[in-house]
Amino acid sequence: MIFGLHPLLLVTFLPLVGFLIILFLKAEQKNAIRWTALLTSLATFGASLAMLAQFDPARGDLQLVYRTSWLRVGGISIDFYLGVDGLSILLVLLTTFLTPIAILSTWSAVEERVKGFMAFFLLLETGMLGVFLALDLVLFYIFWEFTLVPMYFLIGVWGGERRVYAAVKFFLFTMFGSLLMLLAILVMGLQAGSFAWNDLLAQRQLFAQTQLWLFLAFALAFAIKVPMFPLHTWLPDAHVEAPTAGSVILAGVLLKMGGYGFLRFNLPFFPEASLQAAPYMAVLAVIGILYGAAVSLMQKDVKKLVAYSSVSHLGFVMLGIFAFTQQGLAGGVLQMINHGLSTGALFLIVGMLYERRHTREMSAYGGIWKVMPILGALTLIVMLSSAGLPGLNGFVGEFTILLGAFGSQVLNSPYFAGAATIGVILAAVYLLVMFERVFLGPVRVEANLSLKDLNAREVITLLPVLVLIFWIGLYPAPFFDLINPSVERLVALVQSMAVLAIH
Amino acid sequence: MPMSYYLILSAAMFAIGVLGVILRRNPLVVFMSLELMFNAANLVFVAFSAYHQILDGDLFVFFVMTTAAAEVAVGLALMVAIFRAKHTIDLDEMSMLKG
Amino acid sequence: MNLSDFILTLPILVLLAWALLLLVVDLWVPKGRKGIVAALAALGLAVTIGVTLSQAGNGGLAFQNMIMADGFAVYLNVLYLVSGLVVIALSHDYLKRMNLERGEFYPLMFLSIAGMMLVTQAYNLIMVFLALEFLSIPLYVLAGLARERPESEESSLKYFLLGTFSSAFVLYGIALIFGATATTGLSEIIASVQEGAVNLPIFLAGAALMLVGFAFKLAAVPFHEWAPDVYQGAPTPVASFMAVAVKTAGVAVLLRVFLTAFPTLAAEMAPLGWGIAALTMLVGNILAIAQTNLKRLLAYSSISHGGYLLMAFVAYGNPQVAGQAVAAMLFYLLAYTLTTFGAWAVVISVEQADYQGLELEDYAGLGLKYPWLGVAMLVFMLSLTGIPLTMGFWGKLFLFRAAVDAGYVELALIGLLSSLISAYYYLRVVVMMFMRSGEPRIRRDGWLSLVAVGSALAVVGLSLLPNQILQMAAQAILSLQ
Amino acid sequence: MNFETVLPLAPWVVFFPVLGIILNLLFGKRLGEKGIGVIASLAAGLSFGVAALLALGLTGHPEGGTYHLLRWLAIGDFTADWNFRVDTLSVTMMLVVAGVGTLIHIYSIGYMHADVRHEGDPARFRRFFVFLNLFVAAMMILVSADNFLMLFVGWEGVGLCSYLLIGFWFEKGAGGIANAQAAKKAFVVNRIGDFGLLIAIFLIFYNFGSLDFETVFAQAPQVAAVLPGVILAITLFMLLGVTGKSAQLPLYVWLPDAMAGPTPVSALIHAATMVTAGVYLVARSQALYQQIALAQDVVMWVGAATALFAATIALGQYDIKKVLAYSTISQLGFMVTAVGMGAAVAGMFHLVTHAFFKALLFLGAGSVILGLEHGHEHAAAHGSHTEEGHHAAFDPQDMRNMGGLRGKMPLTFWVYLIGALALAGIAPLSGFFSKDEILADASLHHPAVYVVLTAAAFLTAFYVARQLAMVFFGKPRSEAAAGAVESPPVVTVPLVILAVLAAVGGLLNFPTTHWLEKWLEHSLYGVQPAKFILSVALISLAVALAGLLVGWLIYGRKPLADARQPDPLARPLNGLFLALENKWWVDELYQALVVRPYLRLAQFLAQPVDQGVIDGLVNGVGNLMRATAQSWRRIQNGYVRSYALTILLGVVLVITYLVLR
Amino acid sequence: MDIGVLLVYGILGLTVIVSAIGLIVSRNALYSALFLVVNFIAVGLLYLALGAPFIAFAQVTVYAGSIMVLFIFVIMLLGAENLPLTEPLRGQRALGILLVLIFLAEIVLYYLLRTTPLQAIPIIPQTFASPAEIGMILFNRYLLPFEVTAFILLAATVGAILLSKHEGPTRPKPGIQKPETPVEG
Repeated sequence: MIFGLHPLLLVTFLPLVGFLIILFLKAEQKNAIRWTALLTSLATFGASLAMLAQFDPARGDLQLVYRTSWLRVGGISIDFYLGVDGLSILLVLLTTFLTPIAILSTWSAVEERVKGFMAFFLLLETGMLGVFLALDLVLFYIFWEFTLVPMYFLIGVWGGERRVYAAVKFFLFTMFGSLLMLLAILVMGLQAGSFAWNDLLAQRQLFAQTQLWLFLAFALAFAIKVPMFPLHTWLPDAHVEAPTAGSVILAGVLLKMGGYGFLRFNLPFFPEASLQAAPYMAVLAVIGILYGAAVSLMQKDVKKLVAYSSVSHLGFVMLGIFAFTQQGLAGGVLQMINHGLSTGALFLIVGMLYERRHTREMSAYGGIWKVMPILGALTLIVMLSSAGLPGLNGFVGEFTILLGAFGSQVLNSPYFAGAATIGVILAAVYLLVMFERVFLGPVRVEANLSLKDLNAREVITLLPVLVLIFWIGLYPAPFFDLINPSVERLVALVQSMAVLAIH
Repeated sequence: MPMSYYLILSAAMFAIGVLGVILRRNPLVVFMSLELMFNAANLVFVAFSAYHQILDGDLFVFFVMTTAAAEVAVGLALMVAIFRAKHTIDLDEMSMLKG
Repeated sequence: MNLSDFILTLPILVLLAWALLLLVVDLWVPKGRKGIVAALAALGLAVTIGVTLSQAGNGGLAFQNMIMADGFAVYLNVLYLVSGLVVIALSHDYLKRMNLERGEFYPLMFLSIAGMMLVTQAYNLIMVFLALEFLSIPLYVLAGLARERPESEESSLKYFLLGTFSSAFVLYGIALIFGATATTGLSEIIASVQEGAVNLPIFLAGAALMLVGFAFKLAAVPFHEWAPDVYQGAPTPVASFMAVAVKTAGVAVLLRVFLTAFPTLAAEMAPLGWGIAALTMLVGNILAIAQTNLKRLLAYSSISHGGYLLMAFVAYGNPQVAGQAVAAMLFYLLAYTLTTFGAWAVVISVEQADYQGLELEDYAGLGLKYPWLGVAMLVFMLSLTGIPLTMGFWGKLFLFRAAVDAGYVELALIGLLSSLISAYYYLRVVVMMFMRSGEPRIRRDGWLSLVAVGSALAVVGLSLLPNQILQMAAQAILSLQ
Repeated sequence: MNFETVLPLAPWVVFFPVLGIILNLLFGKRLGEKGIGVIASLAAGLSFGVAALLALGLTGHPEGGTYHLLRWLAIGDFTADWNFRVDTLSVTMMLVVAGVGTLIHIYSIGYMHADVRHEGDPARFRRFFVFLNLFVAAMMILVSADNFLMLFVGWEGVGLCSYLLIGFWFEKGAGGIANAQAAKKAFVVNRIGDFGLLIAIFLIFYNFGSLDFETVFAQAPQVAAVLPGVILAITLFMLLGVTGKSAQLPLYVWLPDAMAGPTPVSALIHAATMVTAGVYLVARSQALYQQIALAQDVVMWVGAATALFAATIALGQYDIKKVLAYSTISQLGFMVTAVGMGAAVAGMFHLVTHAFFKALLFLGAGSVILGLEHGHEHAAAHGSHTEEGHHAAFDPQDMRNMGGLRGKMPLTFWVYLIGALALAGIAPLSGFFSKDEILADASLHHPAVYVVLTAAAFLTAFYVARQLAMVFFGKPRSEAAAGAVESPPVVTVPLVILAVLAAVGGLLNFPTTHWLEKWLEHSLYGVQPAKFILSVALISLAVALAGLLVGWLIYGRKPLADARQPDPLARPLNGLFLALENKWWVDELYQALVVRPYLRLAQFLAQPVDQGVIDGLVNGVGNLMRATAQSWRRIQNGYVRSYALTILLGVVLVITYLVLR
Repeated sequence: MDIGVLLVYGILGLTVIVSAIGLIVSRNALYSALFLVVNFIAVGLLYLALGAPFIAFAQVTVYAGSIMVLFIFVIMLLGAENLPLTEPLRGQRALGILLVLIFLAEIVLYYLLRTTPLQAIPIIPQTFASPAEIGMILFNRYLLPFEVTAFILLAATVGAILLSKHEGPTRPKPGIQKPETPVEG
């Protein structure tokens, strides 16, 4: 209990308090609004740390469970049911961690309609936290679907040139997947007489016959969100048009909802179907890795490049998940965090450049390291983290994933991991090309000569991310300690099914 | 007479009424076709009333006639109003709203 | 005929009496002060609501089994009466603005509402037919209220002709049912079915033709084509009334007749309902994509919502599911009523005295300039799409739940996909309001704003406690089964 | 010294450089160049001190040990600790890295002082030393690793430093971008090698259940007996890593370009230490390689082929550093051959001596370049235009612009001469002994390799002679050369120290004492006692002298008259020389075979596939919906009769259903 | 059944059909109205045959009488406008006829094939459907419908007034001519 409130409730709904306060502020009080949003999100981060303190990492089960009946439909209860375990706790922390950073990044970038922006941002935070914490499937769906709205506005109102196109595409594309998921949720809930996660898990043999379809319905929703090749085309558009903070959250957190969904629902609920689908998912993941890397190399717009790099990076996550080994799964979870940090930071950096030059075309830059040494150095670190350089976070995730996938009995072939490892080379190619075009070489454009280096606020925005990048890279053990017990359970769960399937 | 005589006869009336609605451009004629359809239904009522030896069918017809009268009042008033506004009652002229 | 007959029909009687009162009073109220009539009308509806609610719990058949007073009727009657209240709020300023103030407006609306109440309570096919006519005839007139507008006249005539056309099918259907069962009383029909003294094929044909007629009232595809034209041409508050109340009445009569009298035909009706529901959802939503006129857009939207409702109707034959399905429909009707009236209130706010301001472009920048109105409209659009934290979400969830529960997963899938299509055009409205800049003009009117903001708050607020409403709906349908 | 007491010091070989980085980052700006240089050099020096202490500790406890620092990763059955392996092999590498590294740090204080001013950004002085310290740290992680994962961490870490330092002057080079591109090329090519190493690591984990050296090597014979194919795969994938890091065929192409980095970098990273990591890896993994003869043969032939191939290219280069770069590749080929043959001690021996003399040569070349830059600036300051034209076109690294520096820079000349002769393999300099050991081993077991290596040795001597002649003899061929002056002591003192080491380094494994062999046999697998074969030694000396002599005959006797005169070999060898000059067009070949196809593929995926097909499908669905809506709209034509018809259609359908039911 | 009765029924049926067809094919609305009257009368005769004299008379008086008079009155008022016979809607005529034929065919087929055979209509007693009996039922069982009908008529009346009443001074709308002569509904 924190202030007499359940910690998960506090974490989930604290942003709403800020939202309400902002509603009562005048639109002209921009700074008050900004500070409210920042402080609320920091308080939420604090609350999530308090949650972490109460979390017992040695246990792999759901903890800090909060459950209260909400409504009953035809004898089936829909509960307000929250809980956290090793699969979700890091994602919750990532969310509460990135939100204040994203808000801080808007300080001077968003000048118009600050009130609406911050209001939507805090709403979005609540939605995302709810997704990671909800254990009732209907409640999960509510949070899941609800996150679309604030993000839609963040892109559509505060976005770039083609923002409307991008926002609508984002909304419809992701909604398409989630609708099928809703159908699957209904089918399952009605069959099992409950929408609660653990009830469904306990009765999963009920879906043994239909599980392939159910798996596909869930998988579609999550694969779109991840996004997996070939369902990824909403992502570059959304990223390019979204405002910086939106991109940070989109890449940092929203995409993780897909990977998390696979872990939380697909794998435990439909183990046989998951095992059956694993090779196909792995093929898509590997294609995504290589394809994302290749396409990203050809982009002229930095943001688009980073967006396609997400396709590649999240391919690793999916490969790890569908390797069904502890290393793969744990690496997958960690890689989600890693991607959130490094890609989030890359978007912050792009935003900082954009704020100065109002273009994202790489040809407009070149030699920026010389005029902005601090930014250059920070970008270098982030870029290397994204490229998976040992000593930085990206490597830890990629290595464990590849290690896990390489000997996966489910995939039963080292070629998946082998091909994915080529992605490590290609990642170096596109990231170095990006770094070269923007930061290296001589300063070619007159306007770039007078660029000011980062100010203190911008450095403070990036610094926490960098600290984590180094922390995870240099000493990842504590993070894995949080993840491992839950992953162990998950693997045991799936493997018991696999054994059954063989016999 | 066999029941099917009435049924088929009424069906034919009904069908012709439908055809009138579909083909005629004069709303008055369309309206008359509608009355024809109502009558077809009435015939079924009366026939079945006799068939079952129950009066409810006949009463139904009575109410139908009354409501038909009400409809005629409204319908004709409407047509008159339209004619005064547009100086035509060509139904096909009434196709501004579409799409 | 005895006292209990009158007590059970008291709400209708009060309403009819009040309609007569209004007709008379209107003669004494000078042209500029029609507000008095409106207020009086509102009072009448409020009184009737009170009377209706006082009857909750005591019910039964009246007038020789002609009419049924039960929870189902109370629930829906309140919905009609509230709709009436809302329409008064919507039309008071509108009529003045459009120079349409007629003394007969409110009485006619009252009569139509009385028809709806009757159709909801009807327990004999004769009552069904008469009540349908009763609710329709005032609407034919109200649609043509703006006589100087050719569109209004056109919509009135179209509605009249097609309405009568569909009535003929209903009538023919009733005639066949009478022929098959030798009765028109709902309970007698089912009794004679159970006795086996029924010519089933003719019975079935009659039921199918009645379904066609009801589908017309619901504006279900392919019997829907009147709706967009009529909504567009009719004065906007009337259109909103039709979109909400007539559809509700259509659902009511459909449920009443089919659940009470034709439960044995469920197996045969299900494929028909399936097809109509699927077509309605798809066609309604797809055609809405192409609309730029807000009234038409909402019309197609309301068509598609009829489809969602029918989806649960398909499940009515499954006794395990029927209760849930109908409760879901009742819940949805409430959600739909709140949401749709809110949306129409916004449309009326933006509509100009010269009938301009109905195009999508006229909404450009609305949300930015008038945030309250914009956010309210946003809530309505989200609710119509079925995004969580709105009543629309729960409504759809319950409907889809019912369909899935009854085994119509494919239908639910079609429904979900058509929701996706609908998201596109609802989002277009949102895009216009918040993502394009423009100089929108609105009519500032307290009642309109009240309806818009109040509905929005209700749509969001009630969504947090859906349980209460759902239980209410579940209570309401106990007597139907 | 007691081994147990010094063992806990092991992590400090990494921590000292890291400390240097932190201090320089925090206070460097205030300390000025001197302070920065001192801190960084001190960090490397202390690291060397620790390595020396560890070495002393090992004398009494030569089997070594590991120091557990922390558990780095633990997931399921996979654990990876950060342990420091202290044994004779790793400490040898530490001594080389830190020793040569310290000298180069000190040298860099002087060199970079001049360089940052010449390139026009003095603020970058600090950055250089931070990178240099980072390199030492990463290299130490690499050589001290106790398992393949930590080795990989260091492996990539040094790659990063290489990238950073090659691109140190990222706005310079041809078109302003060539340096950055060279850096990128180095990183990417290394990544290709790392890909191999990663796969090897995965294979090791799944076949040995661990990545710890101890566990893996102990099981190697058993696994090899059961799964020889797996060991072959592991070793060959590892070889791919080696060819990347140690610049062997076919991945050597990055090293010549890497000369874009400042000269101390070339000396430290691209000659003495980092590039030898591959040799170290193979030496360390002898337990795996010696299980499979085929793997050994492949490694050996890759090395031998590289040795000869790179030596040929060195003949046709004009850039003083490029010559040295190809020479490095060639010498690395010798080492790889050695470790491939199983003569790991010989390979390590050559690694150490090569570190001395090649560092010396590079630093000497750096001194020459400094001299030339000084001369060039001097000339430019006096306003007299050189015949090379304007400032930008002048290349202070082009040997054609040099000549006659023997008199201008005497100290540099003498130390350079020592290094060059050591490289050529002239007794009794260090290079002679180490190379001879390799040749001797080859002559015993692999005569064909022996022939190839001897040919390479001849070419080595030949291009050494060519370089000496072009740089130091004859007359100055440019004003810059004419105005060159000797470098300051901070530059020359390390040169002298290295010269001494290069001269006497042969003592380390002198044929009679075999100190190094006795030292390393505790940590190397399957060490065979080396034999000194007099005939081989004499032949190799003769070959070296012959090479020098031929070189002198062609280049020394009649020096080039001016910078534009073509190479004397160009006419007689004609097309062949053109091929040499163009490095056998390998870069172009790779461009055509790998780079351009990949770019074309990527473009194909990005445009027609991604935007066209995939996104086109997505938008196509949307457009289809809109089109459907527009076409269906026409059904709603406004005619009430038409609506009635539609209703009728519905009714007919319903009745059809009833009839057909 | 003897031939005479059959003949009567045949002629009546034929009259019904022919007059109905006449209704929808007459170019002049007035003729249509007259055809309808004929049709109503013929149907009324059938009612009589079916033992429903009250309904039959109501049919003739209410329908064929009042309602049709109203029709004819309006036709006269509006001027029997002869609309062109061309069909502006492509396919409407063909499709309409086709669908109607299918509709009819299906219904007939359905009656004849799918339906449990219906017996012949029994002999109808004289007392059946006498006005007195109808009155009894009307005011007893059918009281509520009867009242509702009254309100329907009220609604229709009010509606008709509203539609045709000449309202007070309105804003003149450009482009739309206002009728000069008010017509009371």
